[in-house]
Amino acid sequence: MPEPVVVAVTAPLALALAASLLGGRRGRWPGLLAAAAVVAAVALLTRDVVAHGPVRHQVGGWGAPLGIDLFVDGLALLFLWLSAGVGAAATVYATAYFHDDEAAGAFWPAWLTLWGGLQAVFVTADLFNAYVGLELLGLAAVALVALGGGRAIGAATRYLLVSMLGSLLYLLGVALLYAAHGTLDLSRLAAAAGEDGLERAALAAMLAGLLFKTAIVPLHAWLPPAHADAPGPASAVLSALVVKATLYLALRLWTALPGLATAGWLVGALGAAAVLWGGLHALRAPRLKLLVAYSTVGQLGYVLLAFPLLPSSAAVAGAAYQALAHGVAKAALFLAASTVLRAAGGDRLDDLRGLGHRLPVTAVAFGLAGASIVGLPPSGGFVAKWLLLTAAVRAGAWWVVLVIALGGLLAAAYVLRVVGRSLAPAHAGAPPLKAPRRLEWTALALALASVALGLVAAWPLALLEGLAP
Amino acid sequence: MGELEALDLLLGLALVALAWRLLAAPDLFEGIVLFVTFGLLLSFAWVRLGAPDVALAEAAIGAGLTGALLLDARGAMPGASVEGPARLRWPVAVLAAATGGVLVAAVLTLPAAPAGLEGAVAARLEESGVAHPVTAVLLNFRGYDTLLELGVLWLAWLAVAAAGPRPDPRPELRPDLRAEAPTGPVLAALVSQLVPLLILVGAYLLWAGAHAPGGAFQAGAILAGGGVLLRLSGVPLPEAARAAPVVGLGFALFLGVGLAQAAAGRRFLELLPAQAHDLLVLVEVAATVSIAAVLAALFAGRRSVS
Amino acid sequence: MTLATWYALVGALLAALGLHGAVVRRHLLRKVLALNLAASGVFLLLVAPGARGPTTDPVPQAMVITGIVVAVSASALAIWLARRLHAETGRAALPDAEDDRA
Amino acid sequence: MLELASSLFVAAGLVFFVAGTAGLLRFPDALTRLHALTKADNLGLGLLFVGLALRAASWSVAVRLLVVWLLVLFASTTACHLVARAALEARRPPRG
Repeated sequence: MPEPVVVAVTAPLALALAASLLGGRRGRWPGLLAAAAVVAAVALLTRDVVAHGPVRHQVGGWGAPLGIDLFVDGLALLFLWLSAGVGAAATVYATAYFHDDEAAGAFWPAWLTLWGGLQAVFVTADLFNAYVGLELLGLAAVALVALGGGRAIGAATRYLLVSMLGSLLYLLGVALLYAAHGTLDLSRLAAAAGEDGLERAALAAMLAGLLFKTAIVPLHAWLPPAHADAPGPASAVLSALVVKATLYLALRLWTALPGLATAGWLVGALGAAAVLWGGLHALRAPRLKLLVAYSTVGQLGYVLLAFPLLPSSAAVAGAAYQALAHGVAKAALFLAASTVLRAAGGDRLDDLRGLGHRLPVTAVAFGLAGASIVGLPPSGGFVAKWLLLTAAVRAGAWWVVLVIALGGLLAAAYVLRVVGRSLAPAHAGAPPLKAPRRLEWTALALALASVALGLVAAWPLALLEGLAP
Repeated sequence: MGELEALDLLLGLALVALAWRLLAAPDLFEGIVLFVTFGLLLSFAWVRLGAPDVALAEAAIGAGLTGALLLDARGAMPGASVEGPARLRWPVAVLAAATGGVLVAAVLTLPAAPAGLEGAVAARLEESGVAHPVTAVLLNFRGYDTLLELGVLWLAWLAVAAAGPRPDPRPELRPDLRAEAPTGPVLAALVSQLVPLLILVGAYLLWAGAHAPGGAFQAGAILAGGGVLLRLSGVPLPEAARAAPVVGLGFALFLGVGLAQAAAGRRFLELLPAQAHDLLVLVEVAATVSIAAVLAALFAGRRSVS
Repeated sequence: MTLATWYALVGALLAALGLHGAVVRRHLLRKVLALNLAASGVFLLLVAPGARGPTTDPVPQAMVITGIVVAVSASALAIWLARRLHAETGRAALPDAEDDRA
Repeated sequence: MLELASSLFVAAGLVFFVAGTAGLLRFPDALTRLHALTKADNLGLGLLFVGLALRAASWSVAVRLLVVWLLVLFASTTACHLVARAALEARRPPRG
């Protein structure tokens, strides 16, 4: 049997090929198989890591620096679980979402390739391999956005151009690091790298590229239309997972290479701007999916707020847990919003009145996941923000505390915009809505998971604490 | 590598000047033609740097196919070559100048001694199954990158060909087809002579890749060039979507070979030295076919857009 | 100056020029052109420093071949999207702000 | 001796290239420009190849140079034909 770390990457890729050959809606069978394989592989991988510590797999048997190594520790596992969980839910959701063969035939191979690329980024220890993984993931993501057709074509184009630009900046840094140290393996670079000008330039270019691809203010304008106009399950994985791949790499680079430690406040300031800007725009968004997409811009900002506080372990934990909690909650929100869009034929906020009676399961899912986004106890979002607050207070960074508080208020306000309308009585004569049960319950399951992440936080955090380098 | 000569100075300056000019050219057509010229000069720079494999890939893919795709697209987007006022011109110029300055400074601080992996590659070249270092890195030492890259290529086909709308059945409504003047007998005659030759060159490059510059990507690109030529001279190619079984072949086979090793208790993509050569030849042949099919289909596939 | 340093410098300039063009140019095909230029610059920066020794380092050469294939894949997708956008809207550039569309 | 002959051929080839380029820049329309260009392409390149072949280390290199020249000849002839066709097409009033 191939090792679990290999299966976690290759199963979705192999099944993407199968889905492409089967074509049409039949692609859902390889999709479900991939979901089972990924979840099982990540579970086995977790067992290995808990038992023996971080896993290193030398692809081709060559070993770094000549070959490419895969490396999985607690931090990688956290992101792998995010990808496995949200990916499996999105897969189940998609089996009921696409009616027609044409959209489904394009969706399944692209989504499974995206999933494989995502896993490849989470497990790689090689900076150039990460670039290829990011490209695989990025092109697949663009293909998914373009599936929306019409307005989504412009969004997909913008997304692709930004993605190419970000990748090139990243590769620029990789080139400089390789020229100086002759290796692409992150742990070897960490051992070799100093803090001279070349390293700073390389890191700055890589981080700029990665943050660009993560839609950080002021380089965020591409995200809301791309995420909002993509088809339902694609929106969920784009917002919950795809932006996390670049964020994960940024976090890894920052903790491994010391070159930019003094510039953390700059990244933190961008994060603060994102929290406030994303929140304000979510307050004004006219459509539900657009609101949820703006919320992503703000929530990603929280992760950046941790950068000036690194490398304290509370800050690492806070950043990682925020990425995890946001991913699960945001996927639930997007799935719920897409169910509304599907059932009601539109998602203008003004038309959401009475949603609580007309689509109760979906409305509950939206409320629960929204609570996690706001950071209400006992949700996963609460734990993440609590960890970030702790790290900020310990470091005496009061401005971070202030931004987290303001961001929470903004999030509460925009979630209430939706929940308040849902609870209001429906317009007279508004027709009852119907949605396939699988759509409604998948969103609810994710929403429950986002709350549960607060209750069982000790376990993933132990994984992170015990294993962080 | 060799000494810096006046030729290199001229070549470098010409590259920068061409880049400047092609971005500033008011006419998009001129810009694209200059881009192809740029690619050819860049291939020359690759040769000067002792990287003939890259030179081949650049000439065939970078300059040739990308240029052909751009020209084709320009023809199909009539009346849209107007360039509006540049946005954020000065802030971005300052930022780009700063980036350039930092990069130049970083390059100048690089130590004179090489820090690369040539030694490591040479030391284990024999175990790799091929005798040409670049091919050994591409297919074996860093074969995992190449596997994912074949995935990227396959995905590009998937996005363009499979997800695209069906072609408009009325050719008179399709400006891209109408714009194509009949090209006459001379081109057809040349193409009929050239395509067999291109197939021969492609096969040679594929074979040579094991011990000399060349390999699957260059060979595939040359074959795809043959496909593009056929298309341009009016020979109908099968529609992009029909290429489905072929385009994924390289990706699927490489993945399968890698997983078979893992299933046999070795690491992913770990080839036994005794079998490495044969397996890599198999992978290369499949990859060449796929690369040629995808690149040609990316070109032919655009017909289904308008 | 050595061959390696010279071509690395050329690469740095090309990268900066290309990145600038990719942002300020409006026409989508021009953006693709500019991104390809920038990619060429980055590729030179990868390979040229490997030419400091007596032979050229094969590892970055392989990486650049990978990069060239990735670049043509991404460009083909971008060009296709540009054509679709043009077919649907008659425009070859993206509108400025799409922030608050209903 | 061979060295000198080779240099002479290359120099003669360059003269054609310079003349061809000047013609390309100065001549008024597409057809006359083509006329200038093809001189550089065919004859200039041919002289260049003869010069280089005289310096070639072996017969096989010389033969390969010849093959390259022939290929360029065929390709440039065709390209020239296509450009001329397009130029004529553009000059003629549009049909129908």
